[in-house]
This record gives sequence, C-alpha cells and structure tokens, in this order.
Amino acid sequence: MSQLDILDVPAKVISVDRREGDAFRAILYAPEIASRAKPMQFINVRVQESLDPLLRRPFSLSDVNPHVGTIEITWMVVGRGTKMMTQWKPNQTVHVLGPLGNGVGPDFLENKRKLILLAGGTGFAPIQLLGVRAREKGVDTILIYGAKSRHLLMNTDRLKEVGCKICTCTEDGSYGSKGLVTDMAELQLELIAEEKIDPENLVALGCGPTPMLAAIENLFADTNIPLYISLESKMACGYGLCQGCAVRAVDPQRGYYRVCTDGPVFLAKDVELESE
Amino acid sequence: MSQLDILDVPAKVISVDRREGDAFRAILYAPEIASRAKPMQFINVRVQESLDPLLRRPFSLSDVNPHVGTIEITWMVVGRGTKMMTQWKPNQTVHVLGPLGNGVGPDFLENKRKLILLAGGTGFAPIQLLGVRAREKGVDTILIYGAKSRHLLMNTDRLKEVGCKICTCTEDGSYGSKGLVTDMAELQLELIAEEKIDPENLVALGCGPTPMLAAIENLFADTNIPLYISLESKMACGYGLCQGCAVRAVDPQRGYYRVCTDGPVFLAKDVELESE
Amino acid sequence: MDLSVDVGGFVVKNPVIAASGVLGYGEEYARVGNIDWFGAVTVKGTTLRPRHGNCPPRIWETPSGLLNSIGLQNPGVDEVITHYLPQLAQFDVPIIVNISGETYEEFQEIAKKLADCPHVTALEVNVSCPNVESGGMAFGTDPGSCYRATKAVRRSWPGPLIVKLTPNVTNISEMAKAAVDAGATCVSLINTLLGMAIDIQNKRPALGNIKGGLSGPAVKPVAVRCVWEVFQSVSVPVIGMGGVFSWEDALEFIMAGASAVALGTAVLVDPYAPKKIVDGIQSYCESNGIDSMSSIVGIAQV
Amino acid sequence: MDLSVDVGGFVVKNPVIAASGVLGYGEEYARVGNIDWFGAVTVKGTTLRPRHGNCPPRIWETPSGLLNSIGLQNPGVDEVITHYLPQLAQFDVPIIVNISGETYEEFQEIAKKLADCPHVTALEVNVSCPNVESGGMAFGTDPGSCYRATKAVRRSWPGPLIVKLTPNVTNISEMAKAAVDAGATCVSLINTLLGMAIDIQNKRPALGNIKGGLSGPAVKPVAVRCVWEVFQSVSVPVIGMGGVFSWEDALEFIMAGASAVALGTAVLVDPYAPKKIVDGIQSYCESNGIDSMSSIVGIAQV
Ligand SMILES: Cc1cc2nc3c(=O)[nH]c(=O)nc-3n(C[C@H](O)[C@H](O)[C@H](O)COP(=O)(O)OP(=O)(O)OC[C@H]3O[C@@H](n4cnc5c(N)ncnc54)[C@H](O)[C@@H]3O)c2cc1C
Ligand SMILES: Cc1cc2nc3c(=O)[nH]c(=O)nc-3n(C[C@H](O)[C@H](O)[C@H](O)COP(=O)(O)OP(=O)(O)OC[C@H]3O[C@@H](n4cnc5c(N)ncnc54)[C@H](O)[C@@H]3O)c2cc1C
Ligand SMILES: Cc1cc2nc3c(=O)[nH]c(=O)nc-3n(C[C@H](O)[C@H](O)[C@H](O)COP(=O)(O)O)c2cc1C
Ligand SMILES: Cc1cc2nc3c(=O)[nH]c(=O)nc-3n(C[C@H](O)[C@H](O)[C@H](O)COP(=O)(O)O)c2cc1C
Ligand code: FES
Ligand code: FES
Repeated sequence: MSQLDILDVPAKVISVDRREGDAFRAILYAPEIASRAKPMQFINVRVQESLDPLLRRPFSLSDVNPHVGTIEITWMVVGRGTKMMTQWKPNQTVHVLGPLGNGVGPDFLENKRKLILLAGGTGFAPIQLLGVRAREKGVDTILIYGAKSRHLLMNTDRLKEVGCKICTCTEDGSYGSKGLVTDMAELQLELIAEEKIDPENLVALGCGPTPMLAAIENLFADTNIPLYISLESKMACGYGLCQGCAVRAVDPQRGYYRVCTDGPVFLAKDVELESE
Repeated sequence: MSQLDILDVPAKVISVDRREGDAFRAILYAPEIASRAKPMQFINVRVQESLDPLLRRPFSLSDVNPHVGTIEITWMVVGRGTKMMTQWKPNQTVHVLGPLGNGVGPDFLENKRKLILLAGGTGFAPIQLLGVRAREKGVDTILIYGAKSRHLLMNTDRLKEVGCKICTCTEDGSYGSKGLVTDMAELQLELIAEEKIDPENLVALGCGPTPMLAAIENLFADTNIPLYISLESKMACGYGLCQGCAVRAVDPQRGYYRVCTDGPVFLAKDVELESE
Repeated sequence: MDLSVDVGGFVVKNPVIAASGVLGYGEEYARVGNIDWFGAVTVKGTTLRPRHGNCPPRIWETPSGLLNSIGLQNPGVDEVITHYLPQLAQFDVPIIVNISGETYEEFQEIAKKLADCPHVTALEVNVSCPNVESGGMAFGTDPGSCYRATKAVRRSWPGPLIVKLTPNVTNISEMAKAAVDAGATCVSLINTLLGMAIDIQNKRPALGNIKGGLSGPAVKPVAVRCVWEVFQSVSVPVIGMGGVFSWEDALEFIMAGASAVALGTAVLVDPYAPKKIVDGIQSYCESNGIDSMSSIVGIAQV
Repeated sequence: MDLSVDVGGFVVKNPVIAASGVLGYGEEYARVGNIDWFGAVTVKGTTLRPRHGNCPPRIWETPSGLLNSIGLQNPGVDEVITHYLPQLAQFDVPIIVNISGETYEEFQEIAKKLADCPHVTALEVNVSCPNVESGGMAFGTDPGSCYRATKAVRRSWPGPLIVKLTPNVTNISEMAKAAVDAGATCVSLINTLLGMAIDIQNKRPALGNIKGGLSGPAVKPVAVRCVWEVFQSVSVPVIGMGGVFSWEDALEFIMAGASAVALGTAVLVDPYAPKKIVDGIQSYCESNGIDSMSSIVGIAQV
C-alpha cells in the first residue's frame, strides 16, 4: 500500500491569464505535487472557500515544472466554477489535491517510435504535457487537434516549439482545416501506414468529448495501433472513495471502473463509452 | 405609497482598508443610494456571488457623500461574511440594496440644543454620520463610546474634527477610562443636569449591544430626555417582507415591530429589549 | 413570446409566482420592484384571527438555506379583506390567498369570507406550515386530514383551489391525490422542510421557536423530486417551489412537471429575481424554438 | 484531553466517525490521510451478493449539497470478509460494517457471516438507502419493517448494533423507537434525503438512476432536527450526521443530542476534515473547560 503520495496543499497562485479564445491558464506553486506528477494526471481544486460550489473541480496538469515547483492548468469557462477561477488573483491561496489519476508512466513510450495524439476542445490540456515528455524522449509526435470553432481551441505553441507535428481543424473552418478530428486522423493514419512502422512501435492517445472518442475508437479498430483514451466524468472526490465517477467496463464481470483512480487513461477497448 | 425609493445597485468598490484595531472600512460608489440616504439608515450587501453565504449582510452607513456619489460602511469581523468582505478588491462590484430603515429625519434635531450619542462596539458606525450631521446643524454633540477592549473601538477622528465632544472608555482600561458606557453616561448626565437645559431641547440616541441599550434605558428612565435606540437583529430581507427581524413591542396590541422597516431607530420606551 | 400558462382554472401571464410569506401585501415590495413582474402573487398565510407570530429569533442562515419560524404572523382574514387586498389589487396581478386553519371549520369559515371578496383569484390551502402548534403541518401529513381540509374549503369556495403540500412526509403523492380527490384544481409544493439549528455560542436552539422551516437553494433537490413524483400521480397542474433562484432553476422545475414556479427566499435575497427569471425563461424559449410553456412542462419525465 | 465517548456498547477515542460509503475500504484514503484520525470507520453498504451499482451519471452537485446514486456498489459480504476487512484492520480503528439486505433473511445471513469475523466491532443496519430498488429505504419508512429488520440482525449478531435511519419519513422518532425495541444499541442518522435534479441541457434527469440521495451541508438543518427529535425519544446513544463539515457543525449535532458525529461528504471534499474537526473539538473543550464529551451531549435540549 503506497501511503501518503497524494497531497492536499494550499497552492499559491502565481499567475492567471487569458490565452487564445476562451481559454485561461493558471500557474500554481505546489512543489509537492510538481515533483510527483506524471503526464495525464490531474488535480482537484477547491474553487473558493465557500460551501457553494461544494465540490472541487478536476483539471488536468497541462504543464509541470518540478525544478521551480509549479504546476499549470488550462481551462475553458463552461460554468460557475470555471468562471470563478478566472477571478483568482496572484498570491492568493487555493486548495489543490493531487496528483490524481493513473497518468501515463515511463513504460508508456517504451519501444515507441511514434506517438499519435488526438485532442478535442479542452482535451488538449493534458495532452500538451505528454507531448512535451514524448519529444524529450525523442519520440516522433503528431498532434491532431480539433474544436467546434476557433475560440474553443487552446494554444499549441508549446508543442510546436518542441518539434511536434501539429494538424488543427475546426468544425466551422474558422481555423485550420474544416472538419472533424476523425477526418484528419483518417488522413494521417494513411500517411503513417505508408511509413510501414510496426504497429507495436506506435501508440495513440485521445482526449476529448465522448462522441469524438467513440469515433476515433472506430477508426483505430481497423489498425493494430494500441489506442488509449483519457476520460472525464462527474467527480465528487477525485481520489477513489465515492464510486461516483463510474464508467462501464467492457468486461461485464468487472462492472464499472472509477475514472479518477482506475483512469483517467484507459485502453480504449476496456471501457464502454456511454453517451451521457 | 412611495414607490421605488429603495434600489439594488451594483456598487463599485472604491477602497477597503483596515482601520484601528479590528475594524475595516469600505467606500462604495453608489450615487443613487448616497443621494437618498439619511443618518442611521443601512444597506444590505451581497457579500459575494455565491449561494453560500445565502443572505445579504446589513451594515449601517457610517458616512455618505452625495456629491461624489459614495457611501461608507465600517465593520468588525465577527464571522464568515464580514471576513469575506475584507477580501473585496477595488473596482469589483458588489450588490447593495438601500437605503434601508427609517433612519433619522430632519425633524429629529428640531429645537434641540444638545445631542447625546451613546455607542458600544460596532454601534459607533451609524452614530458617526448622525454626529457629523448634528454638528453641521450646530447642535452641541457629545459622544460616549465604549468597547470591551481597545482593538474593538472604531476610529472617532471624524467626529473630533467636526467638534464633537468625545468620551471613550474600555472595559479593560486599554484605552480611555476604564469602565462601561453607562458609568461614563451617568457622569455626563450629571454635568448636563448642571447646565439646566430643558429636557425637551435634549435628545439622546444609543446604538450597541442589547445589554448596553438596556442599561442606558434604565439610566435615562430617571430623566425626561427622549431616548432613541437603534436595534440590530437577524435579517433575511432587510426591506420589510419576511417578518424575520421582529422585536417585541411594549404595547401588546402591537405585537412585534420589524427592525428593518419600523426601525432600526425606535423610541426606547416602545420596544422590549429581549436578551437574545 | 407568450409565457402564459394555466394553473388550474386561471391563467398567469408568466410562470413566476410570488410564494406565500415573502411579499407581505405588496406595499414594501413596491418600493423596490414591480409587483407585475410576477405572473401572480400569493399573500402571507392568513388565519381567522390575527396572529402576532413566534418569539424571535425567527431567522437563521444555513448553508445555501434559510430557517424561519415566523409563525403565520398576519392581521387576520377580516383585516386582510378590508385593508390589504384592495391595496394589493391596484396592481394588475392575480391574487392568491394562502389560508391556514386550526380546524376544518376554520378553514371553511376563512374560505367563505374570501369568497365574498372580489379581489381574490385563487385560494391556496396551507396544510403544511411547520411553524404553528395546532393544525399547520398536521393536516398535510395524513391523507385523510388533507382530504377533509381541502373539502372544507371546497364547500365555501367555488374558484380555483390550490393545496400546498409539505415535503415532511413519507409519501407526498398520497397527499396530492387526497387533495385532488377533494376538489383541488392545482397543487403547490414544497412548503419548507422541518429543520433546526443550534447556536453553539449560546448552547441552545438558534430559533426562538426551536424548530423552523428550511427554504432556499438547499432544498431544491428535494423539491424537484417531489414535483416529479406528484406530476406522475395527479393530473392537475403543479406549482413548483423550493430554492428557485435562477431561470435555470425554474426550468428544472418546469421540465420535472411544474406548470409554474413560485419564488420565496429568492425574493428576500434578490428583489429583482422575478424579472431576471422571467427574462431568462423568455430568452431560453426564444433561442430554443419553444413556443408555449406547456410544451416543456414535464418534458424530462421518462 | 480525553475525547472518548461510548456509542452503545463500544467506545470511540474521539467522536468523529467515517460515514458509510465514503471511505471505500481504507486503501485509497490511506494515500491521502490517516485513517486513525477517525474514532471509528464505517465501511460501504455491504450486501449478500456483489453489486455493480447504478448506471452513471451517479453524481450531481446541488447548492451546498451532493446528489448521489451509487447504488450500494460493493464486492459482497464474503469478499469483504476475506479480502477487505483484514486489510482495513491494520489500522487501529474500530470497524463498523454497514449492511443492507433485500429481505429480513438476507439481513440475518449477512449478520451471521460477519459475526464470525474478528475484525468487526459493530454493525450498522442500513434501512435507509434511497438508491436501491428492493428493500433499501422501504425498511426504514415503516416502524414494523424497521423492527423486523433490526430483529433479524439481532438474532445472529450479539455485538453493538446500530440502526441507520432515513429522514424521508413523517415521523423519525417512531422508527428510532422500533429499532431500539428490536435491540439496537445505537441509532445513526440521517441517511440521505431523497432528491433529484434535471439536467436542463439534456432535458432529462441528471442522474442515470433518476432519483438520488442528497447529502452535505444543505441537509444539516434537517439532520440536526432529526437528532433533536430522536434524542428525546430513545435512550441509546445517537450518531449524528448530515453535512458535518467543521468542528462547529460537529458541536451543533453534539449539543442537539448526538454522542458522536459521522462525516460523509466532507471527506470527499476535504480529506483532512476529520483531523481538523477533532482538533477543533479538542480546543473548544479545552478553552471552555469541558472535560468530557458526555457533559455536552444534548446540552441544548430545553
Ligand atoms: C479528470 C478530468 C480532467 C479535466 N481536465 C480539464 C482541463 O484540463 N481543462 C478543462 O477546461 N476542463 C477539464 N475538465 C473538465 C472540468 O473539470 C469541468 O469543465 C469543470 O469541472 C466544470 O466546472 P464548472 O463549475 O465551470 O461547471 P458546472 O457549472 O459545474 O457545469 C457546467 C458544465 O460542465 C460539466 N461538468 C461539470 N463538472 C464536470 C466534471 N467534473 N467533469 C466533466 N464535466 C463536468 C457539466 O456537465 C456542465 O455541462 C476535466 C475533467 C476531468 C474529470
Ligand atoms: C441594521 C443593522 C446595521 C448593522 N450595522 C453594522 C455596522 O455598521 N457595522 C458592523 O460591524 N456590523 C453591523 N451590523 C451587524 C452585522 O450585520 C453583522 O455583524 C454581520 O451580518 C455578521 O455577518 P457574518 O457573516 O460575519 O457573521 P455570521 O457568521 O453570520 O455570524 C457571526 C456572528 O454575528 C451575528 N450576526 C449575524 N448576522 C447578524 C445580523 N444580521 N445582525 C446582527 N448580528 C448578526 C451572529 O449571531 C453571530 O454571533 C448591523 C446589523 C444590523 C441589523
Ligand atoms: C419567511 C418565510 C415565510 C413564509 N411564510 C409562509 C406562509 O405564510 N404560508 C405558506 O404556505 N408558506 C410560507 N412560506 C414557505 C414559502 O412559501 C415556500 O413554500 C418555501 O419557502 C419554499 O420556497 P423557497 O425556497 O423559494 O423559499 C414562507 C417561507 C419563508 C422563507
Ligand atoms: C457517495 C456516497 C455514498 C454513500 N453510501 C452509503 C452506503 O453505502 N450506506 C449508507 O448507509 N449510507 C451511505 N451514504 C450516506 C452517508 O453515509 C451519510 O448518511 C449521508 O451522506 C449524510 O452525511 P453527509 O452529509 O456527511 O454526507 C453515502 C453517501 C454518499 C455521499
Ligand atoms: S470521484 Fe470519487 S471515486 Fe472517483
Ligand atoms: S428583515 Fe425581512 S422584514 Fe425585516
């Protein structure tokens, strides 16, 4: 039993700024979390000191800097909590529980030559850190990123800087190609097929809305490329206590997985994507 | 039926600062309220945009500047709401309903040569504005002000500036004389008696904790000086709807008064001071 | 857009009603807001004789909730008829009179007096007040008593008849059915949840009357569940209430089965709430192509 | 200072217990906090056979409250005994096993299996779960059934026996009395209030299982009132719960009559809540010259 590896810390807000479109980014000083975090993990944040909103809000770590002790989250305003967070002020303290979730360990990229990242909307947030780490390891990385419209796209400069290939699309064509992530993924898969890499040396990970995940799962079904997906669900605790974040397992014996501790990253073939 | 003379306005916070001891002061830009307010009136403030705390908090107007459109409140931190208010930032907007309560109209000082103000703790807040107005009218004003200890006293400089006579006491002797407001009031009443002013030309007003009000009521019972008291009570609406702020009337036929609309200022002889 | 809806024998121009006990008789509210923002107004619980109400403290804040123990303070039905209703009738809004009796006979008597008053559109029978000793909630916690109280009113009041139900029961649907069987043309719910608080500083109950009624956003999930259940059990319109603070809340009730909602605590905290909520419903309907309220009433029922 | 208190046949070192359903079997919590901050821990509702739980979504936030419809997801009593309890027993904290049956016989059978397990200090009979179809809350809404369910457990379990009551009834005291008559040595309350929410974006119920149980600060006033009433009706100790988030909340329950409190939702939101609350009670007692918990239990009763 690994003990006391998750912490609830009062994190100092270093900065909050508006990014491209509707996205916001906060950098928080939380060295205990920064030093432990893996890509695709998340934190659970107390938005303000009040009983309403009552629950913490989960956000993926979009970047981590263990040397200076900071973590970064990137979010879109979709409701009350995410709106209140835009009012955070530098030097104020917010309660942050983390690092949470299984995340992606060092073995994830072992023997891999190419990593295919598929992101929709805010699903880009956790993908960013994974992309950076993959490039650090010299793994060829391609990001296929889409959203409904330009203002719902997050900034991908950081991945561009580290040499990640980036294909962006929007449903309304307001930025990048016009179309869905799957359209673009189909194209890229064809190109990759031409490279004749052993599927064992490839790996893909998707993060975004359920319909998108379902569509890419379909697409990858025809390949032998292992596909991982990172899920979201309503969470009460974020650390495995309440069973609230259940997602149905494909194996009926297994019943449900908890997104917060068994996930958020699953092998796509292990979970049933229910349309909520 | 006087209509639409109370407003709920989004007031801009001009400044929040810590005063002497534990007291805080905020200046809010609310010209509609500033232009209508009378001394001893109050406002009902939404502390933050959240459903917890749910109710607004009532605060007396400690100063009003109709020319620049500002109102001032002064408070002590006693619980969650008053604590959250210390975090208000300049330029943010807070919802303010007012002006509320009967307050003290122009006739209050008619024919008066001397005004005796008695304040305990935060009870000083509304008294300040009344003292200023009385001095503007040239009425001799004396303030008898007490608190448990020095850090619970509010700053009285403003009244000193306008030529108000000030006697301060603390129960623990940490500032001014050691003793209770009533001790000091007794002394002052004796001095006033020597001036042989017709009681009709005198008027007194007290504001503070219930035991203090009860004690001064006792003291004044032996004089013919009209004594007013300003009451507090738990309020849900502050503008007369809920009947929640009830205080028992001396006249049993009358039942209860509402502190928020029938008061907060009452003739001491009209209300029963119950020890909550 | 037309937001009007039938609530059991009368039509309100919009589905946002003032709940009983939070509007006085309109006089105070008119200093701050416009009474005709509301589709209808319900006056404070009216009893046969005047009542001074309960000992203070009467108010205590709880997380997202409000405990009150006002205790049906009101000037009595006669005074209400002669003095208050004519004044409230100046505003062109249907008036619902909430009535409370200690016996079946009292219910009938109050109703009879109000039947002769031209200003009353509907009666709301309060079988659910947690803040009075005799009668009050007792009528609403047993289907037989609920039936008899409603019937007593029905005998002397021919118009629209709303019965207001309490959530402090094992089975609220039973009560709704009893009310409808006895002639209710509408049911309203929920009245407050029975609650209390301790003032730990004084080591005693926070309210002078010990227990009180809990209202506000805290109770909304219970209220929505009650509306959902009652909608399935009776065929008269339902007025939903309990924690409606926003237009989203109002839609939650409407989709669960309420034809209209009532605002209690919200009016205390935010005088402009009725306007904001009506406007919000209006724009929701417009941007979602909904052209009558009735088309979304109970739409979430599965 | 000694914060220990008797809760009906066993003593807890402090009056802060983990409520059923929010601590799993300790494994996950141990990664964040110390299980022995608690005076005792209650495990998730345990059934005869394994249960996978209800369809998602299972969680919905409400104002100062939480709706859940987990549905007693658990590996079944046998697996709990062989695998989970030994693991939880590593921590030196009394274990309470919350059990739920669909029939009286099932209750008796589960209790029998647990009677042979050395790790169990007390049983908590769940006659109040709103989230399962058969049994569940039904046992707790009728005094006769409550009596029989308790009796069934009593037959095969000789130790401390807690009955957990539901607030979704007209009269909770009746249920408490029935439980005590059948042999309960303690009653715990409240389980969640039956509630629901509509997801207006999807125009359907927010929870996969439609209705759910409401917990958290929103329900505190109802819970305190229930503790107050039950304290007056029975002489066994009461474990109070429902929205305890701070040491002040804990004292509110204790002064109303609870010998100890349990934390549910608070643990989900703030893993360190038990420590903060125990420390807070400790310093309150020290600075107010209170030298035993029992001297303030029910002190607000008038
Ligand atoms: C593991 C995980 C990682 C996440 N990472 C990010 C991230 O990096 N960036 C980002 O922008 N968002 C992320 N989310 C989603 C984010 O948690 C929600 O957008 C946020 O909680 C909404 O809070 P709110 O108060 O603004 O919305 P609310 O007012 O509560 O609801 C508004 C909308 O958001 C949805 N929502 C509410 N809570 C959740 C939740 N816990 N999970 C999913 N949807 C929810 C509601 O269904 C509703 O449609 C993540 C969610 C999970 C579970
Ligand atoms: C007409 C009126 C004018 C007031 N003017 C001032 C003022 O100018 N300056 C000032 O410092 N205070 C004033 N008060 C008191 C002030 O409203 C309370 O201190 C404040 O509401 C407490 O809020 P809280 O959230 O910090 O306290 P809570 O956490 O709610 O409670 C902390 C303590 O404050 C008491 N309290 C809470 N609400 C009220 C209330 N509405 N009235 C009285 N006591 C309450 C509680 O009983 C408790 O003891 C006034 C009150 C009234 C009714
Ligand atoms: C201060 C106050 C007084 C009330 N008085 C009455 C009343 O006289 N008669 C009645 O039927 N309901 C009364 N109620 C209950 C409300 O009408 C309403 O049913 C309840 O408060 C739930 O709605 P809300 O959450 O919007 O307040 C009162 C509620 C409050 C808060
Ligand atoms: C996620 C969750 C799961 C629960 N599971 C159970 C359970 O299995 N058995 C039970 O008796 N109560 C269960 N409860 C109820 C709690 O034990 C407690 O009675 C209730 O939540 C009120 O306390 P709180 O407000 O502190 O959460 C559960 C509550 C929650 C929030
Ligand atoms: S959110 Fe509680 S178990 Fe996952
Ligand atoms: S606070 Fe509502 S009537 Fe005074």
